Amino acid sequence: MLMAALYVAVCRDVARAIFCFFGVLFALAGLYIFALADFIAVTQILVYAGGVIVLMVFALMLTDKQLLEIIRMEGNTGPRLFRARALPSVMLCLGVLAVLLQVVISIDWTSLSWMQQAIPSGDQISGKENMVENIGINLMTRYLLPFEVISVFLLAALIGAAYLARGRKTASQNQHPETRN
Amino acid sequence: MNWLSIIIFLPVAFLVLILLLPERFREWYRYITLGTALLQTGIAFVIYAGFNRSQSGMGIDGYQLVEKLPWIHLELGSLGRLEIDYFLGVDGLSVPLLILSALVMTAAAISSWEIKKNLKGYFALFLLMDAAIMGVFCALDFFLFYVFYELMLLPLYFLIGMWGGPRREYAALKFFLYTLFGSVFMLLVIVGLYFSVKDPVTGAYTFNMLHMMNPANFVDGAVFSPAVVETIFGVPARLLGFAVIFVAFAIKVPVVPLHTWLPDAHVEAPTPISIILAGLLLKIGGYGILRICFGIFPDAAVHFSWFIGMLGVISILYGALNALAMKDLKKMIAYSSVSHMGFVLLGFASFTVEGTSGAVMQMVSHGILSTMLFFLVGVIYNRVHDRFIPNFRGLAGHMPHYAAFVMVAFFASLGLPGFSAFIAEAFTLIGTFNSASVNALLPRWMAIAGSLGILMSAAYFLWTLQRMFFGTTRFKGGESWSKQLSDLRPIEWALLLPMALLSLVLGVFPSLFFNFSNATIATLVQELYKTGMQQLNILQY
Amino acid sequence: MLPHISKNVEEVLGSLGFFLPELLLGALFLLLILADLLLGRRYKNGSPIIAFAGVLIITLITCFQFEDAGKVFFGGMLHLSVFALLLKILFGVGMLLVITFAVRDFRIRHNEKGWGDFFSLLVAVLLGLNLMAMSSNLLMVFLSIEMVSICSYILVGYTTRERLAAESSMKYVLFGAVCSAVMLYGISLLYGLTGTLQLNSEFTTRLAATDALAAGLALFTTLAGFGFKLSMFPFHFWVADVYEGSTNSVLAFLSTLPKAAGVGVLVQFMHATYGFDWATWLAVFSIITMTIGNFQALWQDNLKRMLAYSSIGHSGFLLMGLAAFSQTGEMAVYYYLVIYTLTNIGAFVIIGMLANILHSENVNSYKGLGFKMPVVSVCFVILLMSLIGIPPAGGFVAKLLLFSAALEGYGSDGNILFLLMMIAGAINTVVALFYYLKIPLNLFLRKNEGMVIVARGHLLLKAVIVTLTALTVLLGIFPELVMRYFEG
Amino acid sequence: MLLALAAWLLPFLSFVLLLFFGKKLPGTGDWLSAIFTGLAFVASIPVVLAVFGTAGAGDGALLRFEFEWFRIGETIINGSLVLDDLSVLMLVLVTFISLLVHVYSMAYMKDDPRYHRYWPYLSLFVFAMLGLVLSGNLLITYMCWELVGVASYLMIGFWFERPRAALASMKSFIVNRIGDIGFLVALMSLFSLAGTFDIVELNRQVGAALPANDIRIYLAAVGLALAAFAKSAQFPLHTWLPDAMEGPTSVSSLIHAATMVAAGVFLLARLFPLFPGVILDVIAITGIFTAFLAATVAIVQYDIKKVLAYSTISQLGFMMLGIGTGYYEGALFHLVTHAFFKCLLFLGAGAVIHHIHEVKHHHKLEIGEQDMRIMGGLRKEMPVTFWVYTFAAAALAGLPFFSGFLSKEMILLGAFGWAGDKGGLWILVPFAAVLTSLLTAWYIGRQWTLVFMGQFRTPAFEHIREASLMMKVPMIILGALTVFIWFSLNPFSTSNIPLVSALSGGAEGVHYTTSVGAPALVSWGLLLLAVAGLPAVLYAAYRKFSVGPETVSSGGTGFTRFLANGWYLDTIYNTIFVRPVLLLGNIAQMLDEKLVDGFLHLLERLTRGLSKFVAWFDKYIVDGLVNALGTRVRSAGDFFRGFQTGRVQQYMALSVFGLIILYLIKILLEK
Amino acid sequence: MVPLSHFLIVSAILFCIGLYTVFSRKNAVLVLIGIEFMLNAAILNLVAFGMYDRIDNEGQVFAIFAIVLAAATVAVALAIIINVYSQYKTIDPDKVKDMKY
Repeated sequence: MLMAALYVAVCRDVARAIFCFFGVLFALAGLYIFALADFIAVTQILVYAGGVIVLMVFALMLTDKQLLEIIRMEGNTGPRLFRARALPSVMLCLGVLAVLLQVVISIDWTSLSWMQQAIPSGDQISGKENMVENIGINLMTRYLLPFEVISVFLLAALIGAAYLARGRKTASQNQHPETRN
Repeated sequence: MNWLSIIIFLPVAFLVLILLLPERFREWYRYITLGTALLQTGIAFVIYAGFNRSQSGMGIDGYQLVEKLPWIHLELGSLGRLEIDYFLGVDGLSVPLLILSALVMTAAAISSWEIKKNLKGYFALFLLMDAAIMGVFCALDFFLFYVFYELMLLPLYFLIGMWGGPRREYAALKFFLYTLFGSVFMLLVIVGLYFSVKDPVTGAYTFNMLHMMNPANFVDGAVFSPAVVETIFGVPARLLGFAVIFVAFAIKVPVVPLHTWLPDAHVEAPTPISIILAGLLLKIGGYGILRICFGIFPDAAVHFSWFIGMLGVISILYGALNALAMKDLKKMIAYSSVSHMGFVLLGFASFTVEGTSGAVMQMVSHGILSTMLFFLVGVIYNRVHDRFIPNFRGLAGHMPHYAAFVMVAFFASLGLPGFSAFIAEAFTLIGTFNSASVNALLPRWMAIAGSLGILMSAAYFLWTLQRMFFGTTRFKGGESWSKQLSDLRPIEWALLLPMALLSLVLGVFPSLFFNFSNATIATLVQELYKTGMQQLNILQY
Repeated sequence: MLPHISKNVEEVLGSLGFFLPELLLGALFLLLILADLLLGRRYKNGSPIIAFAGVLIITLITCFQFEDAGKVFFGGMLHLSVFALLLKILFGVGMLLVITFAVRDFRIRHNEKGWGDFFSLLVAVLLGLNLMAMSSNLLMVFLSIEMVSICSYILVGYTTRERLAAESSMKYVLFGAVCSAVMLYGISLLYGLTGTLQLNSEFTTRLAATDALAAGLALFTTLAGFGFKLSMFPFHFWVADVYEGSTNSVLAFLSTLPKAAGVGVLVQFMHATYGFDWATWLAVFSIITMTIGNFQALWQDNLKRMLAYSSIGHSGFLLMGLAAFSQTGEMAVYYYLVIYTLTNIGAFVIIGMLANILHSENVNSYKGLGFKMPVVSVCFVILLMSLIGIPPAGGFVAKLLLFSAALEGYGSDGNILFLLMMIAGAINTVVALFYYLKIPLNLFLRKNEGMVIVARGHLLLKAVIVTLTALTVLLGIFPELVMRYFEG
Repeated sequence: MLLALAAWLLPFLSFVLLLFFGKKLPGTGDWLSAIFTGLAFVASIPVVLAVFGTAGAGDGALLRFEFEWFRIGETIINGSLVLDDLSVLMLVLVTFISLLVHVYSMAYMKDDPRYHRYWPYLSLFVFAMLGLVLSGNLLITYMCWELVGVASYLMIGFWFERPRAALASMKSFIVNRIGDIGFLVALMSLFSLAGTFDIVELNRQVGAALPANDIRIYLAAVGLALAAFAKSAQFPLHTWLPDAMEGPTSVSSLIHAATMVAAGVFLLARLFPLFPGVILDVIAITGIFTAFLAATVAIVQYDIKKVLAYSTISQLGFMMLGIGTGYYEGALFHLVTHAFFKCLLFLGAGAVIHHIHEVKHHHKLEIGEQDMRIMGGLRKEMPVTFWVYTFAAAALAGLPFFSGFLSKEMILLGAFGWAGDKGGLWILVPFAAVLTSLLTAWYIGRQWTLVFMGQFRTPAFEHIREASLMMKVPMIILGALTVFIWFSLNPFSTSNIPLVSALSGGAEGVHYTTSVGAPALVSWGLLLLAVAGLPAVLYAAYRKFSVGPETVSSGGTGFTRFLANGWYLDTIYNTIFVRPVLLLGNIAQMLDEKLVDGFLHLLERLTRGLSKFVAWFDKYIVDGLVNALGTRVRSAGDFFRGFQTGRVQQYMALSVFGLIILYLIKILLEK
Repeated sequence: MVPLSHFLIVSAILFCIGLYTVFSRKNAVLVLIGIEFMLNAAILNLVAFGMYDRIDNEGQVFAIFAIVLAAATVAVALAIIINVYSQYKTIDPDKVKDMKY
């Protein structure tokens, strides 16, 4: 999975990269299942593997094939893994990685107080029962507010996205000539 | 709403009037402004007449015409209440300066006749600044004081920048930056003070200057508390606070080496503004040093008195030497005011009644004389748009009355007995000399060095006289100049004669000033010295 | 589990009352969309009027929420503190101004795709802002921040036909997305460390219990999101470019309200993470931020960029108030925000108006304008004085209060950084003078005889400008008008 | 009492009137100021009669008149008039002489374009001088002191179109200013000593218990001495007086001969008790040195006024000697007599110059109107002038039967007595004084001869006319006053002179050395000198110069003339006296001009240069720093600006980088 | 079952890869994908921690919301990118810089 991700980071062809991206997403879904969060995994697949593709296609349709050109269009010098140009960012990322790992490893998570309470009090997902019901109830009660908010939010985002994309029609007409040649 | 509020807000009222008057009444603006200034003068003299001369004291009892309205009262949670009052009052120190301001404003209004373009803006700003200056001299609440103090900046910036000479942008910006630099840091100290002082009655933090002057009101352990030594960066906080405020005002005075804004500002500013700059702004610096720096940090004042005196001496001599070298008449006078204001500093530093009274009187007299001087420069500058000393010779033959007034002004400001400057400078020096035997703060040679300054002032003034006014008449501009250089006009007489007489009267009857401010200054000096020494012991311990 | 449910449900229902303004906002949002769809074609001014009226009403309603102040509802999702409430009112007022401005903003008004969505988005943003101010749950925090961000992206890119707008929006969205991603990571760590998303005492204690390094990392990464909104170092890089590209009305909004919201949410967050040594770090951030902002502004001749950098400097000042983590600090910050919002919106309104007239946003194009348009120019100068912090304009009192807060902080724990912060603030004030004075310099001191003004400024905008200026001065002289609400 | 006040204020009144209405008044108000001065004189007479008797009794009782001027702190500053012998003497002297000069000027200045300006100045001077004399408050004394200076400034620069006049006026004022600074320092120290400015008070307090170890006493004494030196033209501050001759001659006679220059002496006498012995000795030495130097210089001058100027300096030196030797009544007595005859000399010279001027204009001659070498033989045409001049010259020379003899003898006696008390090398001082008086005789004889004796050296002078009445009368009056009889019945003894005794009585108890110390021998010797020596010198001078100018220029071809008239005396005088003295004179003059003046100029140049440097410093360093600061700020802005490349990814990287760095710092700090 | 720290390590690495992608790729879409990686890393954390939160499922719920938000962000971002493309004919963030300073 990680290799795929890394490949995305460095591969030349954008289309392939996107493909691998999906791969990564699926792999993540698998991980979620390992993490005993099947519902999340489903959502992941639906929203990402579904939603993002849908978005892409949606955009594609709006932009009558231009997105394909966009996607095909290559960062003129395709990124290799260790390029001098990328060296600073590599260093930076490795630094960040070091920091993160150092923290993640240095802490003994299970000894955290809340986990200490959680494990004995059975507040730990065993993987036996399905969480969907519970989550649903929570969503409808405790998380009702975020749920509603996010609906408004999505609406706003969609409106906005639609608005931005919509205008392009007029724009594209006078830009066809250039794109051709 | 007593006289003080009236004298402060009168200009604002007329300012509104001017703003409302349409452009076709543009000529009226001059008269409105002049009328305002005259009214203020009248009020100032009413105040002078009604003033109780024996009343004195460090607390509220020392002030008269006190007016105190609650202004900003905030609950600052953990800090308790913040109290800012609209708090006015005058004592023997501020009334003379108030009168001076009114007079100088009148003079400036008269000399504003030379302003030709964009009258509305000019007079609006002029009146705004007028109000601010009056307010500075009356305010007893530090916040209020600061507001007025800053309020002067912007009008001055525009007055110099819009109606000034060729390098006006530079001068205006320089002036603004200098002053703001000082005052912003002063703001920090103000905040610090406000955290250190509580109103004994209400127990709230307060900006009331009088409370700040009373060491009993300081909260224990506060930053500027005199009871215990707080240090900031290893320096005792009180000394630091004093230094900061002192620098802020020293820029205004101006004290060498913080004076370089002055020549530029003076040279670029139009005549009335130079008059106000020299006549009032500098005085505000001196007033601030005495009333605020010394009043609130007497210990630091005593502690630094030697340096302050030294600065004074340096300013005196340095300014005089510069004036000697100047080719531009206006610059020469500008530097001469640096030199003269040095006496003020010296007198304050001496912590003697003679020195301080002398210094305050020096402020008044310099206010009058610099008004005359700059106006006189303006006279020839408006005639031929040139004021370079080498370009004129033998003016005395050509414009006798003008020359006569110039001589009066010059002699008066070189400390000729019979004019106000003499008494002022003499007593400043006497006080300085005395302090060696009274309180051992200043060495005697400072007084003697100061008197050298008087000698030099004679040198540069007389040399200028000899170069510009004596000898056979000859101008750079030739015939055209000698036609333009007409002698004084009535309005110029109307300004110059009273000023000269005023200076003369003050010089012959100093009691008009001294007996007036005596009680206040005497109490002030003694109190400051006493408390200063007491707190200084704590500080050094 | 069922009692559980019922409890939650009735709590939700109970909360709805307090939530009324936000609900109405949601409704207004939908209403606007419909309105735009149905009668957007015929009545061009329909949606702005509706939006204005709606926001006005809602703001008024909000003003009557004071007795609800301090309540926590939706199971701790939201916490309506006094501060939040005041912020909400500020948002309302600011939004009203923005809408009024937008109506007369050339680029918005003559946008090829109409402007219906613009106002609906503004309303949506307002909703997000309110939530930001109130949210006391990491989920809500994230949600509301994202809401504001995404709407802002769209608003910045709203004028789709302009290169700069597009570029700005792209930079904005990429930068913002990264920041939110980092923030999300931080939140996840926080969740991991404390096991709860509620910003409550439990959270505080648990966080305090954990390892300082991990907590620090989590907090820093979370800070990315707030910092992005506050345009605080090191998340300030986007500011200049985004400001330059976006239209003035958007800018008037962008430079003020999200900042305020960021402050609000940061305050909530700080309350929750009390154990962490915010003072030191915010002081450091504040010093760096204000210094960078002001020094970068020095060379700018493009007014938008100048104000962009100066707004960074102002966030530095805001951080000063936050660093002194006290009620005084909150009051100071709030007052500063009010003044800053009014002043900045006013400044951008003026810039926009002049841009409509001069078709330039460069200082040098203002030569001698002061004599052509005296009223506006004078107002501009007063606003600038407020930004510098010269009495009697409000900015002065604001700075004074901030300094007091900082000094109080110094008094409480002798942290020398507070003093440094104050000194930095003082120096920056002087530095700010350098570039702010460019404007009056060009307006009044420089002459430009050849200038001909074809168009006059629109009366509506002039009215707005004068009102704002008057307000600035008024609040400067009588700060209680605002501060009163903190008492008790 | 009120009369004294009136006498003081009348001239002021006339000053004010003339200043504003001078032009409009008929005759431009000359009569006004003259009359007012006359009234002042009249008013002063009863005052003198009143005071001179009473205070003379020696009980130190003074008529005084006080009013509170102002108060500063606790100390009250009183304005007061003090009327004791000293002040009233000066009062009457000043009013009298200025009255005469007024009258004289009305003729002398008649045809001057700025006639109307002349009178207010004159009145101002009289007012200031009287104030200086009468005031009982040292502060007021100082004020008048400076006012006098201003009056003299105005007068010297009266013809300000002449660059030399303008320069001279400036020089005089500035040199005087140096003295004023001394005075100011003295004021400070006295005030801080006694806390008062009242002269009597000061004399009593300080004089009574002289805290000898206190530096302030010395400061005060030195300051006062400096002031006196400047005002009454003592070495090294005397160089302004010769230049001051640029002013009108009438003015020179009043201000720069009779009254103002005497103010220094007066001041020292007034505050005599304040002076420690050392300072007095210094004063004495300076005095005698100046006297000698000036005399030697006077010998070689050709400008008629310059000679008189130098002689004034020299005589003032005598007075200083008198003060310094503590025998100050003598000094004052000499002051009085000198006032009369020197004033007269100037008036006479003025008359001469006046008429030569007329002639010059009449005949369009290219001659310096003050050059003695063109004169000669004027006695024929101007007999009155000649005779009064002769009287005055005799008095100056100190011939018996003339006032000058008495006063000079008194000073010399005092000097001898003083030297006798001190012993040692001090004895040189009186002998130097004697020598000086001989030289005095010599140069005045020379001048008298060159001007009036011999033949006309300029033919045009045949038809020169005698002075007008207005000029004659004052001269005659003064001439009369140069005779001994007004002062002492006995022309040869200084023992009982009412004036002197009154003076000494007036200031009894402060008088610490007496002439009693002088042995009778000395007095006889001096008398002999006066009777024999001085005439001899005069005669020699006459013989030397009556011949004519050509011999003047070539000093010593004595051998031929030795053959001509067989008397060896001339040659002996030549070889023994003239040559060395001429040489000495030249050297002295050179020293005077080059050294002292040169020093002043050097000082001036140094100051000028310093100020130039300071100005430069101010412009480039101090100001430069400020501007540099500005640029620094901008470049800093530049630095920060460098981060804004416009690349969003770089921005992101920077952000994360900054975040990480800060985090690492945090870690390090907490470790 | 899989120990918690493994998840965390994976997510950390993923996060950094995303970061690297964001910094280094010359294509806005890929930058977007990098951001998605980072988001997913965070989500993975949340989910992993959510294992210990059965009653409230805070972690998991948050994860859901995060996913949705991410999707929305992508939508908007894509729209904007397309818009940029229509103006600049490129979506290389480095080439899109008319403004600096």
